[in-house]
Amino acid sequence: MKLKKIEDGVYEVNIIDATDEELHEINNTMGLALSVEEMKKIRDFFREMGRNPTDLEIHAIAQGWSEHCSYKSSKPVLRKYIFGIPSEHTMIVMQDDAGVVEFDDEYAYVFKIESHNHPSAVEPYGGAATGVGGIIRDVLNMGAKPIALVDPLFFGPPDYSGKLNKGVKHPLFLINGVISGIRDYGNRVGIPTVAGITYFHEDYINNVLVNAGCLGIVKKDKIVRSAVYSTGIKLVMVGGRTGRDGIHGVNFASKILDEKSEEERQAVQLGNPILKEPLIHLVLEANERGIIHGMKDLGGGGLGSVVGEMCHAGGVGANVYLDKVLLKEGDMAPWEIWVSESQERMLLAIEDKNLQTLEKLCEKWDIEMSVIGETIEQKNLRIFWHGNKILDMPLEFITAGVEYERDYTVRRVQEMQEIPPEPNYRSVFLKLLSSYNIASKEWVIRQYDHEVQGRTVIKPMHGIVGYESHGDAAVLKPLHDSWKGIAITTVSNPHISKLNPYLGALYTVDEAVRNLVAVGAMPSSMSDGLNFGNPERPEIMGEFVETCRGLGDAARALGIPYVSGNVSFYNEAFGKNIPPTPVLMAVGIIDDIRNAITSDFKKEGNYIYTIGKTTGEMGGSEYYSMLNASSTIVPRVNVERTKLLSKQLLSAISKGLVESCHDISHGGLGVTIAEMSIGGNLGAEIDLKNMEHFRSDIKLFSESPTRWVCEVQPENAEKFESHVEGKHIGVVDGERLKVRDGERWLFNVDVATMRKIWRGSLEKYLR
Amino acid sequence: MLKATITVKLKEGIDDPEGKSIRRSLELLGFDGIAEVKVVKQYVIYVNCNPEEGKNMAEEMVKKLFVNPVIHSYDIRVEEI
Amino acid sequence: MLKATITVKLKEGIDDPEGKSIRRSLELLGFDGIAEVKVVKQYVIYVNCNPEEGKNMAEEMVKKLFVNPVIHSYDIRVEEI
Amino acid sequence: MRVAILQMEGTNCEEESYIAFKETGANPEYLHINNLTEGMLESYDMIFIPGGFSAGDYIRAGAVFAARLKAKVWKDIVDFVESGKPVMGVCNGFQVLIELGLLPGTDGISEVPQAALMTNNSNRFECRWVHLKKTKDTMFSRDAPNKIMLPVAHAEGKFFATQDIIKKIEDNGQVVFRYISPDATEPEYPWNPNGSINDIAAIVNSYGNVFGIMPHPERAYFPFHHPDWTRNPRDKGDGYYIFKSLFNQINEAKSR
Ligand SMILES: Nc1ncnc2c1ncn2[C@@H]1O[C@H](COP(=O)(O)OP(=O)(O)O)[C@@H](O)[C@H]1O
Ligand SMILES: [Mg+2]
Repeated sequence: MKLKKIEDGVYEVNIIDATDEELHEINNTMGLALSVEEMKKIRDFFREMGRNPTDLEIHAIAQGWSEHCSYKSSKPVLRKYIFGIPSEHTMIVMQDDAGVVEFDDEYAYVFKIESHNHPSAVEPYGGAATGVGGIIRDVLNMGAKPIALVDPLFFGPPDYSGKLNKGVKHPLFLINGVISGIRDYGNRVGIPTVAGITYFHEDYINNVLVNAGCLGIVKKDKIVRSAVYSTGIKLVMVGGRTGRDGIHGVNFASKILDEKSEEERQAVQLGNPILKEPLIHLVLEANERGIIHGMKDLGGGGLGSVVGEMCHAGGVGANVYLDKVLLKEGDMAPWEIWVSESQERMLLAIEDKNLQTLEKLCEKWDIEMSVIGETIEQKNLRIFWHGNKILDMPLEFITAGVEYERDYTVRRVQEMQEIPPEPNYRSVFLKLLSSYNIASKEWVIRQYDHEVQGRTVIKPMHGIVGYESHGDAAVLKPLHDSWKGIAITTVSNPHISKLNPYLGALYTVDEAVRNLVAVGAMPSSMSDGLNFGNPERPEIMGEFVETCRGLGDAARALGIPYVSGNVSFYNEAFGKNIPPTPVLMAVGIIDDIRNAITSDFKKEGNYIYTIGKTTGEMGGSEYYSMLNASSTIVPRVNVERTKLLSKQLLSAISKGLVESCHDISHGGLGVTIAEMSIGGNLGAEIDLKNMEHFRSDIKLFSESPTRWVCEVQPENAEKFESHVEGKHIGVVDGERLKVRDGERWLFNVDVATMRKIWRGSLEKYLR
Repeated sequence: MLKATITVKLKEGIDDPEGKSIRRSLELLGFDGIAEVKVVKQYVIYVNCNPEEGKNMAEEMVKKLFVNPVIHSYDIRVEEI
Repeated sequence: MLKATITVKLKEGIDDPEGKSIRRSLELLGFDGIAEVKVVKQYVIYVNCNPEEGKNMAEEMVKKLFVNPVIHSYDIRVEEI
Repeated sequence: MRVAILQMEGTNCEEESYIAFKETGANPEYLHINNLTEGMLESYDMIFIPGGFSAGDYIRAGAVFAARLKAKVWKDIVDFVESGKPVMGVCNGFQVLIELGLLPGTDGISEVPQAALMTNNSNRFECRWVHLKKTKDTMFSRDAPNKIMLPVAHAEGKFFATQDIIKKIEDNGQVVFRYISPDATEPEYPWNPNGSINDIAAIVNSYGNVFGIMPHPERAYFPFHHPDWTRNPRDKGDGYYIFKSLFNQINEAKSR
């Protein structure tokens, strides 16, 4: 690699004369993570300019073109399926860092989900914490007050005893690290963590997935865009200082994990919630005063992507004086400053006349700020260092990036389903209750403050205090003087997506709807977190395409738009890829939170109904995986049914006809009823006779979609039945759960025993 | 009885928010001239075994529970008591 | 430059839940024969002043911030570096 | 009734607390420690220290907040307490009052802490609801029913002191609320969520005007704050009565 020193820390890189091999060498030495084709494109560009670039210029381009910043592999697919689902209420969709949707006349809600997988695999505590920190900034930079967090997590089994690849940490270490990272960050900044997923499977031993979502609320007239629309506006950095930590995070996220990843220490940070907490106050106060022209957080790609994207979006250029950036360590090179992803930083666009107000606020909250540049007419980015211009390029070239139509293949599966011998119902049922993906997640949930801010009116755990069981969605009351509520849930079904990505995606959207409807909320919008393996492998790209097609089909038919999202590729390690893991953060609206309902049984004598049709597609079910029985036939969602039944059920709930409701998911009807019993500390007598004709184990443990269990008072039964197509299957009764199919008794278990087994399974693993 | 002391700290170059925050607090309390604050944790484990086993055991513990080699450096001291 | 190391631990006889919880985790990981686990914290402060001042400063810090005498015992070590 | 809600980086329950005071009829104001100067506190009728993680709780919950208050306005705080005006700390605020030596205050204000709120026995942050029994009528509890429910959300809430101090606290009748089990028997975990000695959840100083409570009354102000509101309808959240007691008391004192 041929370099010419221009001054301390700045070099000219000879790229215009470079051979293809030399391009390869430049790419590796500089850690750019670009392809040879992309390197050639850069060479061509500078050949046309008739000069060589500085190292800073090359780093800036690499940053802008990384998968993480440019979505180069996913954009064409997302555009085809995910973007542009029409909805009346959306305000900002897939443009800025988070989606914005109308809440009421005066307010909008803002949310997004994002992944922080690679950093969490290398350093679980810091990776998870900074994941939370980053997603909070995405919501904050729209001008919104963050009011809720969610954390879908995917680990290897906690009791894994097999071999681990070099550098891979034991699931238990990762589990405790990740959960404490989220806990310590979320609790300290004072934003409640109200929902999440804790999923265990051997598929995630080499690649943990740590997704985090945040939701905020903002007055419509205070929404801030991630753009600067005029010239002469000052660019101001506030919050943390810039350091060598987090250099090359985005390139790192677009790389395959290997043994050496442990050494990529620079991509590791711990996060500083006690800087973030006052930063949130500062930004919201400045916004309240109306002095923020535009704003964006410094996340993946650092200052480089932020300045570029903000100016490009608003159609202006910028002069940036890199020596004005406040540093953690004095001897950083300009390119390091430009790409550093140090945490807790925001870039604000402020008019001159408002700088003083901002200074005052910074003083009050004890936060550092520095004016680092201003916007200019010419649509170029220019960077100065000690008075010398060391970068000058059209913004278009840096930020527009590249796109690929990657090759893909769609796997065809032979449909087959084994019929295992009929089980001992009691023991199978209890074993299911203790299986890791069904057992109580209370030990995670209670380590998170899910009530701070006083808005959480339906908590993640439902039921009599001290006896609670799982709910389907949390409900927040965002405004003090309005009864209107927001329901939040997160869903993912990799066990189904792995067998059939398209149907898995339909199922996942269906489950999001089920969960929201179960608390009485009308589904409003979703954020999609797409976690996949290496997109350069056609079969993985095929999984991605099929998943997006499914997510798109379902959401379009239901009229629920995706307003934000995130793609995490390259979840591959040691030749193993994760199964397709689309995660949805879904938001519903409930007009009056006083009509919300919970999942716990309320009163003896009440009737129990199932809503929806049970089918015998057992592929991906917890029951089959427990028995080690094979099936490739996964549940098939009929979206029209989803639409119809959720409408019926919502109308019954809003009329106060339903005492409790829980959707049927992992573990099937048996587990759903068990959870309702556990939370209400009440048994039930169930007869499966009236259900569809299947063997009893299918009736009990099938995970077919679009189903709920409802508890209804006898005096409301007739009215309820006039609203909803439901089947009466039993009554709430006594202290035991008694299940039969016609004349034949299947099992009879005491509620306390169920609770003990369900709670006991994960507790010992979580510190 | 053996006493194994495992000392764990952040590696050079890893930004330490806890240390920084404590430093800031000390400054606000009027302490001047502080160049840096670092926080170190020690796990003191009393265990019934011989020194040789103890040393190995502590190494194992470090690997499995106490240390992430990406960010931490550590030190083990074993003594008979 | 001075390096002041302030070591803070729970007094004898005071329950250490963190130590207990670590012990449980270690047992879960298959480590046997553990009699007790204790957790000790050290604050290492680098400060520009002479040893005499440094010692006083550290004492002050302990009093103002690092220690609650009801539950903690402490120890200060100052060295020039 | 002017209430100063103290803030610093990491306090994060101030908004709920503000709403609770406001709804009760008081005039709350945020007062950031960076803007706090000598002589400022005097004009308020009450000081409130909200929950959260002041300075990250990095050294010990509440330690930094207390040290900074002591450095900045210690004399004002002492005068405030001695004038008989109420001071209340919730969760992190309770920890601050302990670290300041204002609580337990068995013999007035103490130079060094007399007690500690230490790491929960479970060694976990615990966000859960607990049952409390009122054991003393004070200006902070007078209008509360004998049994209430409030949420806790802390990792360091185990009330601890030497036996002498505990004995004094008990002899002086300074315990205001104790954790109890749902059937009103002695609570085991999780009903005593942290292992507090004598199940102490809230205490008052010997003068009766400084109050610290680990559970959060401001998060139980409205009926729908309660986790079981879909099954147990209420007029008010249980935390309401604490704010109400204060408000009535101060207004009565003023009109006298
Ligand atoms: N990591 C987590 N963080 C917060 N809440 C969680 C987490 N894992 C699970 N939960 C909560 O536990 C409950 C049950 O989760 P799950 O079994 O995935 O729900 P579902 O019944 O919808 O399948 C939900 O309320 C969920 O939000
Ligand atoms: Mg559900």
